Amino acid sequence: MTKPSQPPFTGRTEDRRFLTGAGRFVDDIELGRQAYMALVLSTHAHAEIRGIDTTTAAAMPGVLAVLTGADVLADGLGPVPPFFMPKLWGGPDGYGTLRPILVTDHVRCVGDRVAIVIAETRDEARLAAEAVDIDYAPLPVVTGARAALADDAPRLWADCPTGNLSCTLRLGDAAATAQAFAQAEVTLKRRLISPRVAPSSLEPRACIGVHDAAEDRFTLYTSSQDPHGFRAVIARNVLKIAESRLRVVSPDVGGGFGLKAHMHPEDALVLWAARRVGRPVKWTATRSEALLTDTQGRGQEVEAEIALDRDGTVRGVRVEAWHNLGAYFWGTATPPIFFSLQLIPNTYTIPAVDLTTHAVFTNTAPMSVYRGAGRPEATFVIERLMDEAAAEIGMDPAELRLRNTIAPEAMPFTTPTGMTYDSGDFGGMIRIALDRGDWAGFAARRDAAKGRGRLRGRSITSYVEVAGVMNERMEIRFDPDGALSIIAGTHSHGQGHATVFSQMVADWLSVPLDSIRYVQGDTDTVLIGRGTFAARSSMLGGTALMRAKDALIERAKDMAAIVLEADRAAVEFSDGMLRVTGTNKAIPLTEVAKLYYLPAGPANALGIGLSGAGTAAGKPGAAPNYPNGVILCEVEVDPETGAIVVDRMLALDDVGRVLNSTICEGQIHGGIAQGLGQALLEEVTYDEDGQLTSGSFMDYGLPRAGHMPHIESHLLEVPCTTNPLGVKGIGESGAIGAPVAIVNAILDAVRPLGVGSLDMPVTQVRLWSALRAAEEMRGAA
Amino acid sequence: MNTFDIFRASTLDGAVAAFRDHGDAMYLSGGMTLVPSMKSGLAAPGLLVDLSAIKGLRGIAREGNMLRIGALTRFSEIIASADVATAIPALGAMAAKVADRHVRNRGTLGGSVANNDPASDFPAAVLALGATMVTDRRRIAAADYFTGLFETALEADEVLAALEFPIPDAAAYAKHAHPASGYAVAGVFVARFGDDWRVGVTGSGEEGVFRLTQAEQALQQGGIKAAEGLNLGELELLDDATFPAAFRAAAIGWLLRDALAQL
Amino acid sequence: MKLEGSFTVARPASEVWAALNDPAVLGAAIPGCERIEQTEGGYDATVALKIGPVKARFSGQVTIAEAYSPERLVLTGEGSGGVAGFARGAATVVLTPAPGGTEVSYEAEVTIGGKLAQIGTRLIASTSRKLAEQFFASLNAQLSTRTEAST
Amino acid sequence: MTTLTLSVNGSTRRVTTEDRTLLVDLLRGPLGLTGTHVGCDTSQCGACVVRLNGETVKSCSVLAATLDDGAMVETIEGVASDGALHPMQQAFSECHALQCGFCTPGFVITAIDMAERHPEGLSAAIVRAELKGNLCRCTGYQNIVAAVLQGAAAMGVPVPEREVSQ
Repeated sequence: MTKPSQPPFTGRTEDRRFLTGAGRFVDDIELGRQAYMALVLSTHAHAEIRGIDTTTAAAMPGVLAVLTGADVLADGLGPVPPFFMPKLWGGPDGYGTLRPILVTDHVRCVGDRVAIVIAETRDEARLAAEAVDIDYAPLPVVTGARAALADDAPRLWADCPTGNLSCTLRLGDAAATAQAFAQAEVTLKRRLISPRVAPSSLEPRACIGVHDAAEDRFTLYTSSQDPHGFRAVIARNVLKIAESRLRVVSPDVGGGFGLKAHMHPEDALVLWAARRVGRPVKWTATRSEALLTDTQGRGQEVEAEIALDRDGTVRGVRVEAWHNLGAYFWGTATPPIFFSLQLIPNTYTIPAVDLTTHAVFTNTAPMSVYRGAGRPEATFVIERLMDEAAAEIGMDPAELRLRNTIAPEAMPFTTPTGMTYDSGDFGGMIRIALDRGDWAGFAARRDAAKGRGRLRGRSITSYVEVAGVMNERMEIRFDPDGALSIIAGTHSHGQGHATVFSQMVADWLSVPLDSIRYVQGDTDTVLIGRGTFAARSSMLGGTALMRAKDALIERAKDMAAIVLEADRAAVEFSDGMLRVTGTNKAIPLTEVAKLYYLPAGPANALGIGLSGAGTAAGKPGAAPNYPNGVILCEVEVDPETGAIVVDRMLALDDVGRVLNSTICEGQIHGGIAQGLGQALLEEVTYDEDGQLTSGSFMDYGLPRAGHMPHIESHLLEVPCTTNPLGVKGIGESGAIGAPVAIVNAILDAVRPLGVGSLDMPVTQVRLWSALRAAEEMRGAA
Repeated sequence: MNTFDIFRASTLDGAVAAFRDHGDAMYLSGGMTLVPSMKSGLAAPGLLVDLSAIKGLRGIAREGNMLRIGALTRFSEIIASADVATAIPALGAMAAKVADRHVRNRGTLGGSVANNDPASDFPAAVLALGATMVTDRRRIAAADYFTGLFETALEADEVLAALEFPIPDAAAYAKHAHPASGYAVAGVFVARFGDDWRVGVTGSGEEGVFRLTQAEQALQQGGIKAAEGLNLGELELLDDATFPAAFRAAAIGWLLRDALAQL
Repeated sequence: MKLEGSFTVARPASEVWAALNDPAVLGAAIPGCERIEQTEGGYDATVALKIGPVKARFSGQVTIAEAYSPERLVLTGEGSGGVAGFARGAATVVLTPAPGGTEVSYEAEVTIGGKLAQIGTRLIASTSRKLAEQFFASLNAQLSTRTEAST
Repeated sequence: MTTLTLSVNGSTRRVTTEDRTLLVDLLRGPLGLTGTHVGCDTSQCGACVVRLNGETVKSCSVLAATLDDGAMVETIEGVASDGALHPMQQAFSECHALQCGFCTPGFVITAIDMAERHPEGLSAAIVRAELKGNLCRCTGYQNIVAAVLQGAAAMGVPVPEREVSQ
């Protein structure tokens, strides 16, 4: 384990445009003759549509078209299936929904898209949308996953053979786990909930559809993490056209966090509308529309059990969980379902696990990936169990973790859920954290807090992440003047790829950083790409980029051998020069590049142009790098008011070889902030009728500067062995460990008062209520 | 938003006349509540009578034992005012607890009080200090002014022009803010005039702002110490999924103590 | 959302019952009622709702689902408030003879949907309770006035 | 319709607009200044913060037609001068105080205003409190707080040494 050595950070190449207001987000784009789309959304959580009357709306000022689900069918537009089902990852068959871009006769959640209005201006479109009259016949509503499995629960999908159950995923060994539980000295069981949260990128989703009648070709400008994925889904499933007839452009994107990893119906609707009205059509979500129509994250209830001996040896874990899918099996809902189980063994040598989760339809917005995607749910379960177990047997929670931690010598280590960790020093990380965070000095801080009337609690959290799904392609291309472009298959929306990848290429090729143009997010210029999510870009993008560089140099050698009149095998590349071994003959790479573009000469035989492309591949469902880390957290609680202050936060992260420590730490800070939001503030709430009651930032609270502690972040390098760069992912790390770190620290503070469980978000009211209930129990006893 | 017209009134009379003539008008002050409501479509007046250009509605002046604050005075001006700081510093401290800097640069005292939003801060001070509402046509005592949730004694076309706050010997405000919106879940304003104690509570009352008479009596009789441990369980408080009445009652208890501790 | 309450009117149950079935009385008692018309089995009504800066006009139908004169009345109804959303619900009103008159108790289950539910949460519960109270207070006042007039 | 004469980033601009037009829409539309963003509908997020007559406001809640003739509007586009970044912009870049960049214009305007209003000095605690009206979903605020302090120091505002280096 080493500390990364890094040059001083001087800013990112992409910063300037954002700092000067020159950034170009989708809503900043204005096309000629642009019209606007407004949505008509279901106000009912579950209802039959008896009729839609568009006559008033259609006659309103500025209205160009009012379109409904019947028009979708008439125009032959197809529904959208799940991006993939668990079966692709070796899971069960399940019921996957086909979601039309506008519903026809049945709404299944508030926010279901019922109709659209296209008008000259945004205001005119919205006002007309409000005038579309829909006759609903309300149906009974169910919003909770477990309630939806009751025999008498209202059913969402008549043709789903298993009621509201889409699928049940099982991992582990039930018999071995039963035996472990039978033999263990201590077993305990807890009910644990990861509530639904709203990703809430600060830029609401936005898109512009363009139809070029001359070429019969579409262009979609959209705020997307994965433009090629959007293109595939929309072209194949909805428009039923060749992918080459759809260009998807994702310009600057104001935050993704998984929300923009998969298309939403609006992305297809604006294209269809553009063809219908013969003009570009723009749609930008308002925040209340975003909270209503965006996919949401998490939403899992768990019955979790742990079996261990009094010496702290964990023998087994058993889990039954219910994941709330919402009304549709939509987009990339599969990864959270999988990872919420697969990551439960965490950094520990748990010999037996028996893990089950049920994915269930309810009358709520669809669930999909959100930063961490199942990993925070899994980590919440195992780390809550570890703390409960430590409390039960009276052992220091750090000690309990150390006793069960996978040793570095055991690498590669395969978990009972089938993940093979290649590298990591989980115990070493814990020990460093205990030292840096002054674990031993906690008692003094707790006593000092007591003097101020505060309860102080601490926690130590170990976590592991899986990163690097699917394959990726990167390209490096010299231009005729010797400058070069990186054509990236990944998609940066805050992660700083333009800086990091350009710096890597500048270093490798010894070219000036400012001679590099970074290109991404346009399916016409990027051959193929998978976009950015699941902490995949450093490993897959970085490795592919390195291979692109290697391919480019190999090709450069062909030219160098000719112009230097040397044996091809004797040509080597170093310091930006192609040199003939053992001689002083050399030519700069940029000169070789220019030769490749001359209208005559060796390029005639070698082929015009100098570029290189590279590919890197991960495996679906079993991604090949495992970032990991430890969070130490201390909180103070006011026992009278329930007010919580997160006072100390120490994050240690093994991200393999560090490409840019400042950017890595920025990712960790942001992830921890989202984790803190989940732990203390954020919860999507529906009332018993399925009405969304957290429909604006007046009710849905994101963390603000004042909520956040100062985070002390340290990066430690345990090089990854599954890729030539030795890197591991970073994007989700903070979000995985932070929620449980905060909840465990709060519980550590209040457990002496008799509060043994708290559901997220642990709001002040929730903690206050728990403290009062415990007080009454003590009074009664 | 719906289409609507804006009339920028230059006199109070002109504002009232325009309001009456139109039939579907609303007054616009800082717009921090009204404009978002109009954006959501939940308010759709045909005419906005903008009061911001009327001379004399903005400004702070100390007049003897009274502080007069124009209704169009912004929260940021209340915070910055030397007169407020010397006469009733608690009003400046309260203004500083309203939303955030950007909102305080627009939001006005009159807007907050005219709405009688159960969750806005200033009604607590108005009630506890026994302020007088000066309108375009009359003077209304605080005790007669707040008539229920979002309701005041103002007639539909009546404009709040200024508020006159008697200067207390001591005053303080403590607030529990909603973590997302920043509105008061509970807010307690205490004021002492000689031996007379007055306590106004905002954020939690079923009928909006109210005076906490139990606390006033206890303070009168036993001083600050007597306000500890009052039974507030009988209060009729707002009760919703996010903030149950029991929490609000407890919060009023500790906010009262916090406010008294500032004196 | 559940709403419930009770109060006592100093009139016999039969008079209270009659009032509860009189559109004129109802129209005067419903806060913001702009129009109420008797239909077959119920009423058609338009109600203007004002909560602070928020104004919404609801139009809808009320159906008398059960009527056991003069004891028990079950009403269901739904109204659309345009951009504000909709309201839908059922209410049971029970009249019980009590010393000095009639005890009127009500229990309602109301669903508010759409924008009001999404962004007006901090307003809805308290306002609904207030409106219910206003309705019955006004009904009570009307009955009492009648009492004075008739004596 | 209302015709307005405004001073926008120092230039006089004359525009005719509907009475329902919000200041932010006037800036982003007819005036072509798309650096000011909209992140919410209820004045919570601060992505739309500009300075109006020298004071920060949420331009999504200001009706353009209520502005006085000659009103002075300063947006992110007017912060850098002659291509040189303002010290606060520079500090945001050097401290990695922005990721996706969507909220950044509102933060930069807020930060400059904050530094100018606190000639007596700034601390991390004050900065965190004063950032209450601005939401960022990417950074966790830590680097923003550092940047505001560093930028303020570069503007001549006293800042504890320890906090700049943090």
